[in-house]
Amino acid sequence: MNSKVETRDLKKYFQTPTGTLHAVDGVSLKIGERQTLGVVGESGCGKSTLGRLIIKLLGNTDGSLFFDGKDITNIDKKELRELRWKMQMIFQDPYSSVNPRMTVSQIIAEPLKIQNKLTGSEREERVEELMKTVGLDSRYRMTYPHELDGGRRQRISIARALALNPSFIVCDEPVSALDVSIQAQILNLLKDLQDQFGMTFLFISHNLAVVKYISHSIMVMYLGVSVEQCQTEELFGNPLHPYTRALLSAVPVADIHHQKKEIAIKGELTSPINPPPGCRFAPRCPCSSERCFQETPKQKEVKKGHLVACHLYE
Amino acid sequence: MLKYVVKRILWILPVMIGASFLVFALLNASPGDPARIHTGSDATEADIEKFRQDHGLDKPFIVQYCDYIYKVFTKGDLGNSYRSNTPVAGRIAQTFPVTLKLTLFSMVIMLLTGIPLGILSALRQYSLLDGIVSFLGMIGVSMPNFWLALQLILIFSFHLGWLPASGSQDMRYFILPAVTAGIAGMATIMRTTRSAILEVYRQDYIKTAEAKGQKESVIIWRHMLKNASLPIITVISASFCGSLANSTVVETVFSMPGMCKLLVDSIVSLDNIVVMGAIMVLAVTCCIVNLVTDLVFAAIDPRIKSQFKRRQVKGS
Amino acid sequence: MGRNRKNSQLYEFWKRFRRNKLAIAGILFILLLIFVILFQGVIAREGINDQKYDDMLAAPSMKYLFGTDQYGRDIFSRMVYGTKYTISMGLIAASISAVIGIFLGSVTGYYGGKMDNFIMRAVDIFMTLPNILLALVMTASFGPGFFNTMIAVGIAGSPAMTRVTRAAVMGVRNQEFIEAAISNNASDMRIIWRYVLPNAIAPIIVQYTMFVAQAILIGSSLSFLGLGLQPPAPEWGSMLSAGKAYMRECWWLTAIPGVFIMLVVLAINMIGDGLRDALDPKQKR
Amino acid sequence: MQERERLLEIEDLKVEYITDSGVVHAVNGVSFGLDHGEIIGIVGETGAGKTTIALSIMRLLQTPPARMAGGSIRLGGTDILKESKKNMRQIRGKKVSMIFQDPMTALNPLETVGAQVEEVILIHEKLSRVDARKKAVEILEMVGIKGERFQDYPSQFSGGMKQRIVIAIALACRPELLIADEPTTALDVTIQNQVLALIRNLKNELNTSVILITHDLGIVAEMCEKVAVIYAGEIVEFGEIAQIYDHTLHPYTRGLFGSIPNINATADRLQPIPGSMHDPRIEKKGCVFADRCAIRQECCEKEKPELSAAGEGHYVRCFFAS
Repeated sequence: MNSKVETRDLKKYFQTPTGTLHAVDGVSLKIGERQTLGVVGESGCGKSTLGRLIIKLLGNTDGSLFFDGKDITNIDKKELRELRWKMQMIFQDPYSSVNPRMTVSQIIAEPLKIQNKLTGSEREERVEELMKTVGLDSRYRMTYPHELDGGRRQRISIARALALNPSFIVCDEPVSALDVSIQAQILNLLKDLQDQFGMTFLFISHNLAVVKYISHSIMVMYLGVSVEQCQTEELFGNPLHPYTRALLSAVPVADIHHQKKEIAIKGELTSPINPPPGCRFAPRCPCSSERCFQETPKQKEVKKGHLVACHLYE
Repeated sequence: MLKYVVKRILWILPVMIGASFLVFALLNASPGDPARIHTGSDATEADIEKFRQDHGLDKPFIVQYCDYIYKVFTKGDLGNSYRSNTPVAGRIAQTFPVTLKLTLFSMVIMLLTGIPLGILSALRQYSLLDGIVSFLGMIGVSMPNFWLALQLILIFSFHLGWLPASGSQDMRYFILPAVTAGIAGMATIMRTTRSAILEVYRQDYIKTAEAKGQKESVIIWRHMLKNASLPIITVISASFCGSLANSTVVETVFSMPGMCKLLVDSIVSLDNIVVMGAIMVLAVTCCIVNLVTDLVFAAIDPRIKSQFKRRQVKGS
Repeated sequence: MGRNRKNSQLYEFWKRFRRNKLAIAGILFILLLIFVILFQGVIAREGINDQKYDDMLAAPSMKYLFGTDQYGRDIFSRMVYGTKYTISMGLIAASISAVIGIFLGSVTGYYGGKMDNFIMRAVDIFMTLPNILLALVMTASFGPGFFNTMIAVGIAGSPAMTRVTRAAVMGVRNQEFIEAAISNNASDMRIIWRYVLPNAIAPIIVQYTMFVAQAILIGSSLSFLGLGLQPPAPEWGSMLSAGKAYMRECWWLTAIPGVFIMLVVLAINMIGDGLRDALDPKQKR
Repeated sequence: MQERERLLEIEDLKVEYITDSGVVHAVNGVSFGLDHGEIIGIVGETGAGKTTIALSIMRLLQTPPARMAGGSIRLGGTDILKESKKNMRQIRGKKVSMIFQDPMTALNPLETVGAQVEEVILIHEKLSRVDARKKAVEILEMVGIKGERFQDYPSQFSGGMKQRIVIAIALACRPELLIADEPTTALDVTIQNQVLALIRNLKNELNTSVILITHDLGIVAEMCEKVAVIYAGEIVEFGEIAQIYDHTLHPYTRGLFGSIPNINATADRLQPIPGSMHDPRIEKKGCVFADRCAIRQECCEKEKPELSAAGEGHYVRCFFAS
């Protein structure tokens, strides 16, 4: 399978007054054409930064990045312009992801306007078509976003991202600010769009159930590092990394017959600023040994297509 | 914490250098040659040249500035007045206490009236009292202080004869000027106190305190005022500097022999070296007030303290 | 339909603003003064320098609505002609501060980095001196006069404007729609102009309005100190200053210009308060 | 129903908010009860009126804009809507406590956490400062905060730790009823798990009754014995947890279950509820859920269904649910 997007040892460090923050610390991943890679992790694990690195909203500190097989780590401004028509992002907060001073049709038309390939009336037509695609009634064309609810705003955001027929979209927690009934509508919409237009998704979320529903394969992140990566069924059927296991056991399930496997992990996220060597998860891990605190585990393929970064599997 | 204090104190230095350079450059750029203005119309070229040499005006601008700063730091010498040829430092030493006394006095008035009125009107939001106090506050910030000064003189000195209209002999002479200089600051402090308390009132931790079953009076004193004090302190320090600046007008109207009157007189008589000295003293004073504010802030707010204490949150 | 909708945001704003009776009163008063400026020749009964030695220091009466001064000049007429100085002092000085402040503030707030650091340190330095002192020094440098005062007051107000703009811009800059615009290849100018400023404009408008009021106060203080517009121009501050020698006997010489300065400033402050409440519904209680 | 005195009995509670754009009927005739030691979940989406119910029980609603439009809340036999302010202060923190949604803002940033726990003890118990402090340390350790951190400020704690401190404050005086308003929404999954376990353990240890407000059906399944499903200010379904989860009746509740992806089953396709919640400013004649309902009939638009029994202790507000 061809990979649409690939990163190799991607890193992003931020300088803060108290030290270097390792937001993304050596992530390698591949996303196949027309596939969805789900990225799960808790707040502060670097998943949003990763998404922004991949569509080049942020520059990476180290490592390399490929899109359609082409190295895009260091490209010039002109190439970046061309590249940006092909990849888009859908954001988390439906309240801040659309400009409150523009009407719905202005927001959706904005990418078309900047690209400047269509005439005014063609643009109008395209906007109409996009609104239909995402399920927004055309009577909202001249409305301002603040008059609409979260679900409809998120549809605006999706329509804007679709405007230029991108082949790759990063979805950064697109449903986590929405109520469950609306959340399901948006998830179904994203699935349908993928079937219809054959797009590739990077789907970032903290919600395991949501990621399971929408992704073909999943990457679990902890403090800037990918700890486990594999196909969706494999991850839920056979989780290997202690963090993944703990995460899975912690999710409350809306089923009273569900038997909870209690794998409590102690403590809280340690600081990503100047992290000590060794496994990031070691201080909270129920199975950590001396070695985990000294040597950083490398991500290895322990089974076909199942990558884990843990000393337990060597 | 100590690191913060030291850092904050050291910050004064570049600010003062920058401010002094700015003012020095501005005054230097003013039209008119001080040597010609202050030597009189019948001065010879030789007189003018001598004046220039006496005051160091024959040197290039940047050298003049460095000389000035050098003398300030080594000898506390602020140069000699162009007009009277007396040392500027001496005249400022004479006049500054009057200005400081006036400002401190007006501070006391501001705080004693502004804060209680602000609290009162916040707690009785939308009441008649709140309406009246708010409107008076609005008038307070809108009143030209020179006009207020004249009206106060008219009423309390001329008509009632209770208080003197000019001079600075004893405390009684300071009452009207202090009220005048403080009125705008008082109104600002009052308005800020009111809105700060109303802001804190909406916070979740006030709900927490209510959910504990705490008495309203305790919630106000213990939880609300302390949190509201942060914006209020900022405004107090701004009001101090504002009242210092207002002294220019107030001392002129009340003919008080203070430094701000000296400043205004010197501007009118183009005695730029005195202007420079007086402005610098005012700038230093404001700088110190801002410093004290920041330190008080750090002492009250543990969030600032912990920024410098611990590198990261401890696990428990 | 497009027009209607565009106006609906303005209409929402107006609905909130309208409820503030004081602000409406303020606007009416300022409109009245603008009317006076436009028709000053018709409204004023006499010229600004018509001296009448028979009617020196006359008290207000039907003949001289606001009385006369020591030279027998009609104060009402002088007040009418002086209105333009006061209003333009406020508007022009505040506009100068807005042009400088909005430019510096949006550039520093949007780009951040070293330049931001440098400009903001410079602003800190400017802000150590209260703005009336800054204006005073600049007047000393530029020399007295109406235009110089206006420029001095405007520059003195620009650091505060820079800070307000910067804070507002930084608040908008972190919103996700800015990232969306970047990923759609919008140019920096387009982002600042179409995305950042429209969303940051509320506090800037409020600061502008409040500074109009302040500029009038500072300008008239400078005139009062003899550093602004020079007599015999009928500037309200200098009229008041000239009248103070007679204030014991002739209250109208100082009271009338003083009351009018206060009313103008009060009106503008009330408009500013109303704008703040109407532009920022979150702050409204 | 039972004859025995219940801990809490809410009868036909109605709360309105008076806003610029009209009267919002936030809570519209809600009734339910709670026994000693029971834990009940209130489930609903944003704007359903969950928090308003909680704040009404605490009598902490800002009036205005809120207005108690009717009904009663009986706590241990007395109607607390009729209590004086002074009596209410003795009830809050002592008999009823509350945990708020956002631990980041629920603590006073300028006071040490120890002092904030101590405060509630000093209000309700006649203890000396020293004893109160001793007790505060004990309670902090009970929720998993080391006693040596007594003098630390809230800014020095993480979100999960802060929520533990909030829980410590709420439980310091061993209240009979604890209201937890979305106590873990702001927290990460693993931390959520810790906090929920803490609430469950303390509830058993202190025999406190709990009202757990949440939008997460998973949390309810884990924590609660009874559930009230609330939509647009009305209870649409109420019952034992087994009844609600295994014999779901109301179309809204079914819609909720259809909307959440299940982590155990391989998902086919989610069955979301179409549309969004109707504008609460407009009073509806018929069923509040009618315009989103898949099984609606003509009468749903005209007549309001009553909450009626569909089984032992299982109530549903729908004409056609069976």
